[in-house]
Amino acid sequence: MVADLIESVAKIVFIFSINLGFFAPILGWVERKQSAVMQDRIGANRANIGKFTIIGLFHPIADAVKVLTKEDFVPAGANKFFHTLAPFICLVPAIATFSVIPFGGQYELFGHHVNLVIADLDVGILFVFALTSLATFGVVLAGWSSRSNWSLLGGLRASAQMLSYEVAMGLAIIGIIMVFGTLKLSEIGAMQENFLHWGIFIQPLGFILFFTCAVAENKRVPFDVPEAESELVAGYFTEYSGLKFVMFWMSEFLEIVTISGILTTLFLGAWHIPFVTDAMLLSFFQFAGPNGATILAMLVNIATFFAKVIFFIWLQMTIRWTLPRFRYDQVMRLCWKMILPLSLINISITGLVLLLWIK
Amino acid sequence: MGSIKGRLGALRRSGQELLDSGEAERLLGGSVLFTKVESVVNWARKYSFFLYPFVTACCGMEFMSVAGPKYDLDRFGAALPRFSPRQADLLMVVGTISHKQAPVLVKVYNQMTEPKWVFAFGVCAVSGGFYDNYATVQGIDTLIPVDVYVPGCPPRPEMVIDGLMKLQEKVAQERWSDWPRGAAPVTDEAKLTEC
Amino acid sequence: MTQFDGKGSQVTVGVPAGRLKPKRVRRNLDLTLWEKLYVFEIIRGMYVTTKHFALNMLGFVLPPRGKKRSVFTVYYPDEKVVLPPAYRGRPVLVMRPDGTERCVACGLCETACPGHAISIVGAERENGERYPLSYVLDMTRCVYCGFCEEVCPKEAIVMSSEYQGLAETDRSRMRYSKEQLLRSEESVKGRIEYIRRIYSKCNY
Amino acid sequence: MQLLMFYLLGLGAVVAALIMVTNKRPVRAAMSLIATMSFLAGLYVLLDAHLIAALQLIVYAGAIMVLFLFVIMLLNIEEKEGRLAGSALLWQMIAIAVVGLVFVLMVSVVKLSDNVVPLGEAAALFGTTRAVGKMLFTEYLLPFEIASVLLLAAIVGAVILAKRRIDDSDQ
Repeated sequence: MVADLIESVAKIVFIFSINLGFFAPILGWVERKQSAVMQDRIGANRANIGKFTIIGLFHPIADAVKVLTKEDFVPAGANKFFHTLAPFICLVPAIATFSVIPFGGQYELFGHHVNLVIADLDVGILFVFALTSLATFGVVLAGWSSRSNWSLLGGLRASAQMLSYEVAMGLAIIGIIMVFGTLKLSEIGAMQENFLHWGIFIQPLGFILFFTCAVAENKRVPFDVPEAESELVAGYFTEYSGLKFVMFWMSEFLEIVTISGILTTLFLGAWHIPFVTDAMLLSFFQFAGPNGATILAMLVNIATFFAKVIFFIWLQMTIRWTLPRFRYDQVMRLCWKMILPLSLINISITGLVLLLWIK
Repeated sequence: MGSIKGRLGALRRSGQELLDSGEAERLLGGSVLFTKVESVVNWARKYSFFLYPFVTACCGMEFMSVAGPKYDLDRFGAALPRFSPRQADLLMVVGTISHKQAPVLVKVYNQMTEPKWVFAFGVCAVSGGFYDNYATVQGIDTLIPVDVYVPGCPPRPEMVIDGLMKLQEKVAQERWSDWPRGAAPVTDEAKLTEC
Repeated sequence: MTQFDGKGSQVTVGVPAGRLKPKRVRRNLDLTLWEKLYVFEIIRGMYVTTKHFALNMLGFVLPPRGKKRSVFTVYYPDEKVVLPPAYRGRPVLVMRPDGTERCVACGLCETACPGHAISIVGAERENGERYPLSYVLDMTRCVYCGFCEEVCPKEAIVMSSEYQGLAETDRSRMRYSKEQLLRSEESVKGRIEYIRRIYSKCNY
Repeated sequence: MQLLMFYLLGLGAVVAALIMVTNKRPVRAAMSLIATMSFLAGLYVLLDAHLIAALQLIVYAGAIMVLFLFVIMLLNIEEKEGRLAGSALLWQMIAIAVVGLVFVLMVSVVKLSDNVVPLGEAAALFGTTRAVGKMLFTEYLLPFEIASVLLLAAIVGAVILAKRRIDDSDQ
């Protein structure tokens, strides 16, 4: 009982600290610096403490402190309650979603069963969808409560886009769920121990469709029509300033991490290293004794998982700084006329293959 | 209940008065902790300008050049254009401001949240330049308080960076009592358009 | 495109003009089937940006031999670009070796200035030579057009290559007096030679 | 612990529902309805029905309520005075009483038939995706398919309603 409690508290603290303490602040820096490197620039590097600048890592700190001391603004005639509530509604699902994503396998440690996921829900992936659908409300409310035309238009665009892409996203992963026969993310992860059984090889089309939908769901470039600067000032958070504005931003960054986590779990072999099975890892670390070997294997698995997550973050950032923005009708057409039929075709083909060959 | 709300309001008003009159500055200014916090905040502010590019004319090209890879304004932490004035810190007035445009500029300035700074980019924004005529505002400092003037037609990227560093020095020496700055001194729209 | 680094040596940046090949432009705006698939074209675009990313990362970590870095950003306050003499920087007054100005307060530059930035008050020395009692250049109005230099009969006002320290936090400090404008003949020699050459060539 | 959670969630659901019914501002009412849905999802989780809880959030709170909000915002419904007053209130009360009575009847009927609470092997699987899926596609296949036909009819109807009529009188 006590061990269980310690285990879950440790897991929660770990995920929270790595998400809120590492990814959320560092991604702002990554986005700037990566854009700089891709555009042959230097990027932020002059904020210093004494003589140290450590490649611009002080800039996110400066941004954070400045934002905290910025005036908190609520427009006249706005609904103050909902205006304040909206960023929280956006942020909470972004933080909570990571709780169902397994960041490691299952281990026997000191006679205690350790499962490296905060909540190993039977409906895992559906829980993710449920929370992302709640995040829509944050956007809609932000748009509505600001009492500004730009905000309202941005909110409407965002909600329509998020609703549409949620449908397509759900259909895009049905193929992989059919193959693995479970919704539990930890089981899906465990089934990809063999390199050739990784989701990306089984469901390449599903991977592309899901990735596209996930980026669109997060409203990132090239699907950032809800916050399109050239059309809608800043979209649904036009009237937000200071900390509340940054909360929208942080939820966006955390969703990048979450999407990367889901992609890793479903398609890129979760915590497994290619061609290395769990038994091989354990036998490799045999010198450290049974418990030591387990701990080392666990650490290697966690590191592998986060390396893959970081790869996907990098990929999303590259997409963000490569592609131009779609027009709004193109976004909708892509969803309903391309991704939806393609995912239906994917489902039927997967079903046929499962029925005729694998059975 | 009403009385509590009224009392809270009175308390807030008196606090505001204390801040406005500079009394709080006198009371707290001497304390070491306060100045430390102030300097930390100023340090953060000077390396984190979110720009609002109010680009109206040819200087915009030079603005792009200074924001582009060769001179890279991002090195100073000032490369994040926010097109919503609520989120911007630094209003970059880039180009000629005609009298027709003056109310828009003032409105954008008033919409910005505190703390806010203004950067006059190029001679047209600084003084009207050689548009010494009835249609052009003779320097945006007739409308809104300006922090840094960068001359040039258009200014070289180095001049802009010079100006930004001047602004950073200025921000580093600011006190709490400098804020809030409030609305622009000229708010009467009829007055803005007639002259 | 050439660029001058801080030490005055010349570094070539970008593709030399001879090696540039004109790109064939497809006028047909309809997408081909390949482009309609999006995915492959997106991958092609990502390849370009990733190439830049990878090469620049390599340039940061392992700079190529003989070069400082592959990124051509100018670290401005630490590193300055040396400008060619054709560049028109801040106008300066040329000083004779004896410390007096060449200017004879004829007022031609004042007339030619499109921004009315120059205002001169002339006076006469004992030997009958005219000189500007005050020569005020309003830098808030100067547009660096070079008309003053062009019109000056005495080569007394030239466009220097100075561009630093012109930004001010106070507009009143941007009215430059004669003392602030005076520069020795030596420091603007390049520019004077240049204007002689170019103006004679262009038959002014 | 579970009991406490149940009371908290139940209280939240009831309060949110009351706010939803009594509030005259449409957006607030819609938001309280969303809160009610979320509390209900929590109650489902307490009952070990994770699938139902997730579906409740996705379908009701996520999709349908966003559409509600959409309509409210697009139409920009004004905050009007209550339309029901006087004798209408009586009818409301009567309606509530009748519905409540029917509900109580239903519950007692279901309670009397013993087989609602799963026993033995079924209890371990209760609420899992597998169990629900199996039930849906074996025992309740016909209602499931009929429901899908109903949805199809609704979709066709929506398309027909939304489609622009192209006839001579339109030009």
